[in-house]
This record gives sequence, C-alpha cells and structure tokens, in this order.
Amino acid sequence: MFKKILIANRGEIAVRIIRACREMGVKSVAVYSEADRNALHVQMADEAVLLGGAAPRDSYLNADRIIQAALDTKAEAIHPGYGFLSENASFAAAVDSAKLNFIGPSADSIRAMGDKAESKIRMKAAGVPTVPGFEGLESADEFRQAAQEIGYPVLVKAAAGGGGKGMRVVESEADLTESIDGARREALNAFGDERLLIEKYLPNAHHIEFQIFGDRHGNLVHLFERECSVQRRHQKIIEETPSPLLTPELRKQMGKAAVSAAKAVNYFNAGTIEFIVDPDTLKFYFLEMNTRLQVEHPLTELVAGLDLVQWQLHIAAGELFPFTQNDFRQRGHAIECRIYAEDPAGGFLPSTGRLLQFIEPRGPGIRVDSGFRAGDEVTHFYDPMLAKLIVHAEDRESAIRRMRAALHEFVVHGVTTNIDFMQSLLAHEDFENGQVTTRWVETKFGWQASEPMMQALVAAAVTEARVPGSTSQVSGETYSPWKVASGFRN
Amino acid sequence: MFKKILIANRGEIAVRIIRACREMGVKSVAVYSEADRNALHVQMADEAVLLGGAAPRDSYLNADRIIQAALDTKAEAIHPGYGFLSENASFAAAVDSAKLNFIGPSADSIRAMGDKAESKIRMKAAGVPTVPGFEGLESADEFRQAAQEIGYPVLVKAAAGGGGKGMRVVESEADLTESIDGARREALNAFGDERLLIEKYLPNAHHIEFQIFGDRHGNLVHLFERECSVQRRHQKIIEETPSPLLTPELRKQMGKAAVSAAKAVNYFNAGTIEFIVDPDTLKFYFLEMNTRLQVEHPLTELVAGLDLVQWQLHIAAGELFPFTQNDFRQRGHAIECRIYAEDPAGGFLPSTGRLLQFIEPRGPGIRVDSGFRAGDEVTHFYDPMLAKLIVHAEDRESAIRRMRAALHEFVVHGVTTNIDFMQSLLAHEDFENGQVTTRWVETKFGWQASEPMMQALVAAAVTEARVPGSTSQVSGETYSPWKVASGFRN
Amino acid sequence: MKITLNENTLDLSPNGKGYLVAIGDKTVSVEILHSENGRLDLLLDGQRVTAYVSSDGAKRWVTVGGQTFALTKSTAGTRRAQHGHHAQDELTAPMPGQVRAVNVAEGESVTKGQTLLVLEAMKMEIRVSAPRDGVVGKLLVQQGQTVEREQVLVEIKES
Amino acid sequence: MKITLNENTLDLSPNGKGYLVAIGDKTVSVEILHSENGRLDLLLDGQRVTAYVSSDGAKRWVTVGGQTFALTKSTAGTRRAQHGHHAQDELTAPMPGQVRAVNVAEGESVTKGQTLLVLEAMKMEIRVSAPRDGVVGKLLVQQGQTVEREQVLVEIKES
Repeated sequence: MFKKILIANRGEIAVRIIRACREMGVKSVAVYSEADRNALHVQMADEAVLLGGAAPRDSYLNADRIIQAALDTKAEAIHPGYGFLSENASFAAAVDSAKLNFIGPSADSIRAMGDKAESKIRMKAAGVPTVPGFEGLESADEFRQAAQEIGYPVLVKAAAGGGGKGMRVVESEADLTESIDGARREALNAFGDERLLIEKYLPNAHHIEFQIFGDRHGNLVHLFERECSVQRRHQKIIEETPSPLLTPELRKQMGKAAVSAAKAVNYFNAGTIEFIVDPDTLKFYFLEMNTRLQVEHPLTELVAGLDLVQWQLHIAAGELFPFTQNDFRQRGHAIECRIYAEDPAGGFLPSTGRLLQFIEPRGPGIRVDSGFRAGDEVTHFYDPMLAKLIVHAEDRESAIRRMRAALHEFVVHGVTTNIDFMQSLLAHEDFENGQVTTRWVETKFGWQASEPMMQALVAAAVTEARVPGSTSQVSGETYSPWKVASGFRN
Repeated sequence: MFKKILIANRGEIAVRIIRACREMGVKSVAVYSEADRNALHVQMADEAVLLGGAAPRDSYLNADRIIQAALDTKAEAIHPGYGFLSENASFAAAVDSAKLNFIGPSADSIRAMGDKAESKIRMKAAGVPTVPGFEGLESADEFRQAAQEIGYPVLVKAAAGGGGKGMRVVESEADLTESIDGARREALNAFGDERLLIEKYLPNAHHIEFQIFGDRHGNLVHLFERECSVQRRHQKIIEETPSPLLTPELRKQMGKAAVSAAKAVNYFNAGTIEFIVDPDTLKFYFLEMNTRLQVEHPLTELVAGLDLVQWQLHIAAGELFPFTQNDFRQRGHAIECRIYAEDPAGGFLPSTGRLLQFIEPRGPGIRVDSGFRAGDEVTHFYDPMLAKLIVHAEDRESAIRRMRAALHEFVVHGVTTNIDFMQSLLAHEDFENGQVTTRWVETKFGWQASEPMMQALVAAAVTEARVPGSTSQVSGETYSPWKVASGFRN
Repeated sequence: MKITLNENTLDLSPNGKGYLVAIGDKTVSVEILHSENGRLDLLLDGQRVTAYVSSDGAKRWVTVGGQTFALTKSTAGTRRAQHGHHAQDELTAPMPGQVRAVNVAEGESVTKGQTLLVLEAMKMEIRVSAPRDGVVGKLLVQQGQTVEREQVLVEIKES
Repeated sequence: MKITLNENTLDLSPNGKGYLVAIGDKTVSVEILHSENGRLDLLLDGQRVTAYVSSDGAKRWVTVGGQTFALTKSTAGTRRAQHGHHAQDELTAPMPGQVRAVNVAEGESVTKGQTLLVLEAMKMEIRVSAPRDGVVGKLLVQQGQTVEREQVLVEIKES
C-alpha cells in the first residue's frame, strides 16, 4: 500500500478520500485554492499545498502544478476524485509519466470512454445496446438531416461532455441551430472541444447506472445499479438503489452488458456504466461511462457492503480484487439526496454566502458526506453541492421515511438550499411509486416555496426583541474561545 | 401501529426511540426530570411531560407518575428503554393493568428471568448449559460445602441482582463468610432481597451474548452474537460482533441454546441471552437474560441489517415477525465504544460539568447514538455515558481502524472522558488478537494519561495571549443569535 | 415593539413571562424556555416549539418544524422602494460569476426575451434576457468581468 | 508574556506574523492561520496544526491530534498556593450556582467534614465541607449570591 497520496480535489469528496486514507494508515496531501485556505479538507489532510487562485483553471484544473505538488511532497499516487481532472486522459497520462500512480483506470480507458462519439462506436461493436443517433457530424445541414431521420425530440450533446454541460434537448427544427450553437459554446468553454453528437431523445426515460469495479489482473464485477432519474437541468439530485424499475431478470441483463462495456475498454478500478431505460418497453441503452468514482458511490457502499474508496487504493497499488460476482448481494435500500446551495423556486440558481448554521442530521442509517462546517463560505467558484445526505434502511418505504426524517433535522442558514424542495419531492406519489423519469422535475413537479409559518415569524421576532441594536453587535464582535463559558457554543 | 407512544427514559436511548417513532409516523411523548428540562430528548419529542426532581426515584423510576403521563397524553404504549424501569416486572404489569401496551416482553417473562436463581433452574430444565453451582442455600455451612464441591475461586451473587451489585469473587475459604455477608448486605440495599447463589468463577472468560427477537405468535430467532468481554467494574465498555472467539459451529450451538432459553420463558420482543465462554475449552454457560433492548443493540442492527427498535414497536402492536432464522446472515464487522464522562486515570470516577465542545465524528460507517449537544450539562444524577460510538466495516481489522479514526475526531471539552483510554485499548495487541477477557482491563491493561503535548500547550497559550482579560469578558457576555455573522458559530 | 418580516408585521408586548405577539388579527403568547447556540426553545400558546435562528444583514434565517425560511426585516423605506413602478429596469446578476458574453450595445433596441448578456458561474451558462421591449440604457459590465450577486449589469429603458 | 499551564511555563513574544514561544529550552514559532468556533488552525514551525480550545474557570481544554488535555492555568499566586505547604485552604465552587445557605461565620471553629456552605446549581444542592479541622478565615460570599465555577468561597485557617 502507498505511504502517502495526494488528493487532487476539494469539498466532500476530498474529505471522503482523506477519511479512507486515515483508516488505512496512508498519509494524505490536500491541495487547495486561495478560496479554500480554511476548508475542511485542508484541515483534515496531513499536509496541504496551495495551488493558486480561486478559479479552477488556476488551481484544481492546473495539472502541472498538482503533479509538481505530488512530487514535492513525495506522494506516490494521486486520487482525482470526481469532476475537475478526474476524467482527463492527458492528466492521467501525465501522472504516469511523472512515475506517479493514478488512482483510477488507465489513460487509454479514460480516452476511449471520454469521447462520447468514440465510446458509442465501441459499445456498438461490443454488442452493448446504444441510443439511435449519429456521431461525427459538422454542418448545420448534416445535423438537420440527422434529426429528421431520428425524429424529434432529439438530444445534442458534447462528445467530450459530462454533467449536463453542452447538452440541449431540441423539440423541433426551429430550435435546432441555436441549440447547436449554444451547446457548442458551452462544450468549448467547459471541455475545450466543440464536437457534438445527436441522438434520439427519450423524454420519459429512467436513468439507471451500474457500478463497475475491477483490478489490473482481469477481475471485474458489477456492484448492482443506481437509479438516478430524479434530475434537474440534466443533473442528478436524488439517487437510490435498488431501482424500483428493475426486475431481477433485467438487472442481470444490464449487469452483464455493463461488464461487457467495461471489458471492451480493458477497464480497471471504479467506473460507472450509465444506461437509459424506457419504462414502457424496459429496453435499455448505453448512455456513457464515467471513468471515475461517482458522486453517488455511497449508495453502492451501503447496499453492496464494500468501501469503494479504500478498494480504489488497493487496486491502484496493484492488489487483487478478491471477489467474484456471486460474492455480492444487495441488502436493504439506500437513497441519496444532494443538498445544494441553490434556490429551487428561482430556477435552481446557485446561492452563495456564509454558512451561519450547518447542523447535519444524525441517527441510525444516516450518513452525511459533507465538506462544510458552520462558518464556511460557499463561493461561486465551485459546484454548489453542500453535502450528500444518504440513508440506508431495510426497504424502500423505510428508506424514504428515514430520508424525510433526516431532511427534517438538517438546518442550513446563510444560503438557500433545496432541503424543503427535497421534502416535497419525496412526499410526491410519483416518487413513492417509483415513476419519476429524467424530465419529471421540470415538466411535472410544480413546486413552490411555502409562506413563512407563523411560528417562524414569531421566533425571529422574539429573537429580534431580545437583541436590541443587533446590527451593531454583529460587527463589533471578535473571536474568543474563552467566551464559551458564558453559554455560547464555541 | 400505535399513533402515539411514551418513552420512559432519557439520554441517547430516548433519542434513539424518538427517531424510530418519527420515521414510523408515531407521535412521541418524552418524560423528563427537572435536571433534563433542556435535554435533547425533550426537544425532539412531540410532547414532553415533567415527572419531578432530578433524582431518579422522583422522576424516571416513578412508575405511577409515568403511567399517569401516558394516560394524560393519550399514548397507547410505553417504551421503557434500558435501565430504570425496563426490567421491572411490576411496572410491566402495571402498564398492562392501565390498558396500555408495554413495548417489551410479558411481565411473566421478565419475572422469570429477573431472578437469577429461578432462571438458572429453568435453564437447566430447558437443557441450556449453566455454570456449575447452587441456588437456594442459606446457612454459612451450606455455602462452605457448596464452595468446596465447586472448587475455588467461586462467585457469590444476588439472586435479584444486576450491574455487578451484590457480587463477590471468593478466592479461598478464608474469605467466604465475609464475602457472603457483604454480598447479602449489598443485595438487600440494592434490591431489597438478600438471597444469593454460588457458582464456579471463571477468571478468564469471554462474555458473549445473543440477541433474541420474536413476536407474540411464536416466531423467534436469534440475531447472532455480541462479544462484550471488554469491561471495567463488571460493566461493558467495548462490544463487537462477530466475536473473534466463535467458530461457525460454536455460533450455531450457542444460537440454538439462546433460542431454547428464550422459548423456555415464552419470550417475545427483543431480549438478550448472556453467556460466559471459557476460551480454553470453548465451553459456554448461560449467565442471565436481559429482558429488554440492550445498550449495544446497534451492533446487531448493522451486522444483521434490521432496525430493532422499529421492530419492537411492530411486535408490541401485535404484528408478525415475518423472518425465519435462515433469512439472516452477518455482514461485515461492527464495534461499539461507550464514551463515558469519567476519568480512567482516576478509577473511572464519573466526571460532571458543562459540555463546552461536543464534536461527534462522522464519515462512512460511523454511527453516533448520543443524547448530548455542546452546552448541555452532565450531572451526577444519571449514568455518565455521553454517547455510543459505533462503526461498521468490511472486517474486524477495518472496523478497528475505522473506530480509531473516529475516536481521533471526537472532541469533548468540559468533562473528562475515556476517549484517549479507548484509543490505547484498541491499539493493544491483546485486543487486536481478540484475547481480551472480562477482567483484562483491571488485571492486565495498565493505562496512564499522556503528558500534554507541546502543541496543546502552545495552542492554549496562544489563545490566552489573544484574549487578554478573558475572565472579565466571560461574565459580561449575553446570548445573541445575531452575533453569528461575526464569525462565531451559533 | 413592531417588527416587519417579509411584509408581516408583528407587534410584541412583554407580558411578564415572555411576550404577547399580535400578527394580523391573531395574538399568541410566547414564553422563552431556553436559548442556546442559535437555538430557541419556545412555548407558543402552551405548545413547545424549537426554532433555529440566524441573522445576516437584513435577512433572518429561521428553521421551524424542519422548514427553513429566509425572512427579510424591512424598514418603512426599503419596502416602498421595492413596490414602486419604474420606467427603467435594472437587470442584476442572479448570482456571482463572470460575464461570458455581452450581446448588445448601449442605445440598441431590444425585444422581450432577447438575450442581452451571458454569465458563467460554476461552469453553468446563465442568460440575462430583456424583461420587455425597450432600449439598452447604461451597460455597466464588460466581457470577462467578475460580478457580485445583485450587481447591476445593464439598464433597459422605454423606447 | 508568560503563561503557566500544568507547571509548564510558556513565554510568548509577538514576532509580526504570530509569536515565538519558548517552552523549557525549546523555541517554536507560531502563526495563526484561522480561528473560528473554538477551533484554531496554526502553523507551528511551518507545520499545520488544528487545535480545539475551550475555557472553564482556570481550566483550559485543548484537543490536538485526537488527544484531549485539561490544562490548569496558574498565576504566580495560585501556583505558589498549590505547591507550598499552607496553613490555609481556599475552598472554591465546584460548579457555577447560587449560595443557598451559609452555615458559619468568620472566626468560627469548624471540624473536618462539617458543612460550611450549601450551593445550589440546576436544582441540585452541593455541600461545601471543611477539609480538616480549623477556623473560618475570610468568608467571601453571602446567601443568595451567584458564584462562578472555581470562585473562592471561604478560607479555612489552622486553628
């Protein structure tokens, strides 16, 4: 096992990886931007290296600087987390060249799967079902013709894309050109690559993905599915496992396809094969592969009983993955809610500010993966996800109830969050019945923020009355840990 | 299912039960003493009833007052938690008489198992192995003869006993009479019953217990073992499951014996059969049955995959327990450390005070069952357990590492705790090798508190230097939630 | 004592144990049982209520019963400003970020829904569109510039 | 500036960025990177250290590297008092509370174990008893008075 690794990420996933290191007796090196000087991951790591300015390109996307930091601190390996450089094949290759270990798949696997056009061609060859569509088109005319052939609605998406960026649903020919231009611009900004592909858009599809895990020695299994159909703006907000849609038979077929897909690119370490599934026909199609640890990996950890991050380190260190497919079975039901600093009543626009209170729920079967504490600043530079709230219970109904009780206990002040929105969503009968598809939030779920409860108004007013001239007190205060004896939490 | 229940307890177990109620949509009624006005369980419950003064006899042991509170609030059932009235057969009977539901076994089962002499006779009849010994002796002569027959060392213990009271280890005949007199006196004071039994004392035994769970309709299973050999003053401080001592064959035998023992008293709901096991011969002996939910029940929940508290409510409401023995298997390894406000360097004497900081560890596989928050007062009226820190991981080695990482993150200021002591204990090779027996802490484990680290001294001194005249600031402070914007956690 | 929060005016009068609070045509009695760490335990007409409260400028964050509300404390002045009708709209940044594109110039006529500027924040594009037909007044930002939340970006005048 | 904690004397001198701290024959440089919520992020001879600190009377609670220490801050006077052999004991309040009863007067002879004062805290009575036979010296509190933890209540002198 490595003695020391560098974590090329921030926030909850950096914290998650540092915890794994601590348990394994591996020293951790954090990297950080100027905006993250006081962040939790910086505090928790054994060492921390400043990368540069707050903007990602000056810090968490600065591959050279990160590799240099690993060399300077004598780290033996780099864990990329998710996002940032995690699916950047050149970065993985550069890590190799620097005689460091990349905690993930090979640069070749990333390259093969990173390009949505190339990967789709490969998957077809491997016999994995894909969505009808075209790759490699350039002119507006070609796109128009392709769209006509496929039939509207169509989806245009960046060949180099991910995370909903550079992606547009086009309902009719009138919107095609502007959508293509927009997707291209977003793709260029986000990935430095403007190529797009076009395919049939399935408006009522389920998004179901399979966790893949394997070693460098040819052992490869799937660790069951995750249902990720609850999305806004093409981004997952609630995930769960098992999927309420899958039958044991379909699970087996999709698992087999997922393993074939991963084997087609000689995959090792953790990866995810995303499928879309038509709930009417139960046909499934390969969507893309995420060649890294997934945000929602905790669901699999809970239901399959494996610590994926710790195994990632073992695999990267060349160890054998000692399990076979039959060693795994799903136990219980897990749900994840992504708690975002955003305003669901205002188009899900991100909300920034200082976390005045941040009280995480706790209790049996509740896991919170978070990178924030009260007092931390939520800035516009990075993803607005504050925490992942994950529950595990005996069955789906108990898990939903547990999640609702947990959301009830989560207190975040200082930024607007989607907690109340999540509460309503979980109470909706479509969610209860497992009938949510990827566009459901935008097309079916009408949500409005509640009017302030009388109790809330009274609580605020009473506090105000007890603290006359509160404004001036606020600014005049200085830090003192000794004041705790007075009744202040410190 | 019940619409509303009353929880006749306090602290972490009351909070644990309230959480179960919330998830099940059952309203909860807390009861509290004057010392617990601002306690977490009072805040979390839907209603709360003041019982009386801080002393347990005025509040949590006041059966009449508690039953009246249940009637007044229209609660349909009473959950006794553990300790206090949980194993009091008269209380269970009084609850029945008041046409309320007791969330636990029948009063008859409690009575049968509460008397150590009677239960031992019943167990022998049911074919459950018991420790060689005698019940019902009275004269000094009878005891002397019995001790000779059994062979020294022997144990004398109160028939009505529990928690180490009225219990004496006798090494030789010279000490016998004095020990018997002492045990009798203690038993009379503690339980109002001076009957003693005498049995073989096994100095190097493991304490291993089996979780029993069943319904009123004759379904009864065991949910595997918990190894509870790490004790101080006859009280468990660390528990784990699976036991490092058990072989699959022995587990099967003991599980079967546990089920027989429970069936012999027509047991339903949650209960625990305690055994002692001789590590040299692997022979096991029935010790006693705890006819209630156990402190260490979370271990079983994690490894067997069942929410015991929620099932307790289902069973009490008359529902079927729909599982059979073959539905359960152990997954992974779980360890619990009981975090006590006590001074391990000072004979484990309880420590009281105000919790100036109380930062619970978090992360994958970590569960904290706690009834305290920063700012709460730890008083001498109740058990000094602050929290149960429980971890679940893939195997024993990973679980130990996870526990050590979690203890490392636990910050408690204001009372002395056993956290550092636990850290050293977990690092000891005897614990690593699973060789700790019930007297190990007192006879083999020499522990001393560390001298303050230079870093700690510097941190305190620097803080002092930054807060000149801190004493005067302390007294002038008043509460203001508005101050949070200044950098104070609020 | 009168306090206005999100257009609800509450009138508090001390009554020995706590306050009588009048809201609209209702009156409730409030007793403060305990307050600590930004948490208030109240007795509200005899019912126990736990609330979490924080302050941030004019904003009051309150969590009760699992729901969080961001309330704005108003003074007479600011409330009037919010409700007036203007011949000029100031378009502000809905979130902090960077100006990715400026598609219009001062004096240009624009139609309702037309994209005026594109902001980028957290790698997301946000379009700032004309709320109605009009003419671009002052253009207060340029491409590449970093903007704060609620910073005025561009003015739209009546044409 | 000198601070004594558990018999270790630390001498702090500001050096622009933070302090130079001398302990025994060692000197370390300390820079304060951040402090919030009773948590300090320090740079200690270039090494990042996170410490949690709280205060409770003369006690300083510090957690560093997963270990917690309860340190006692001494002043020259009290230190001498702790280490010297004295004909006088100062009895302090074991917890904050209110003086419920004062059973003795200055100059009165008392015997070991005799209750001198009764404190009440959170509805709890705490008896303050004579640690040995002696005479009441200064009586520093009176009935009804609120006292802080470790506040000196009464002195017992040799008779």
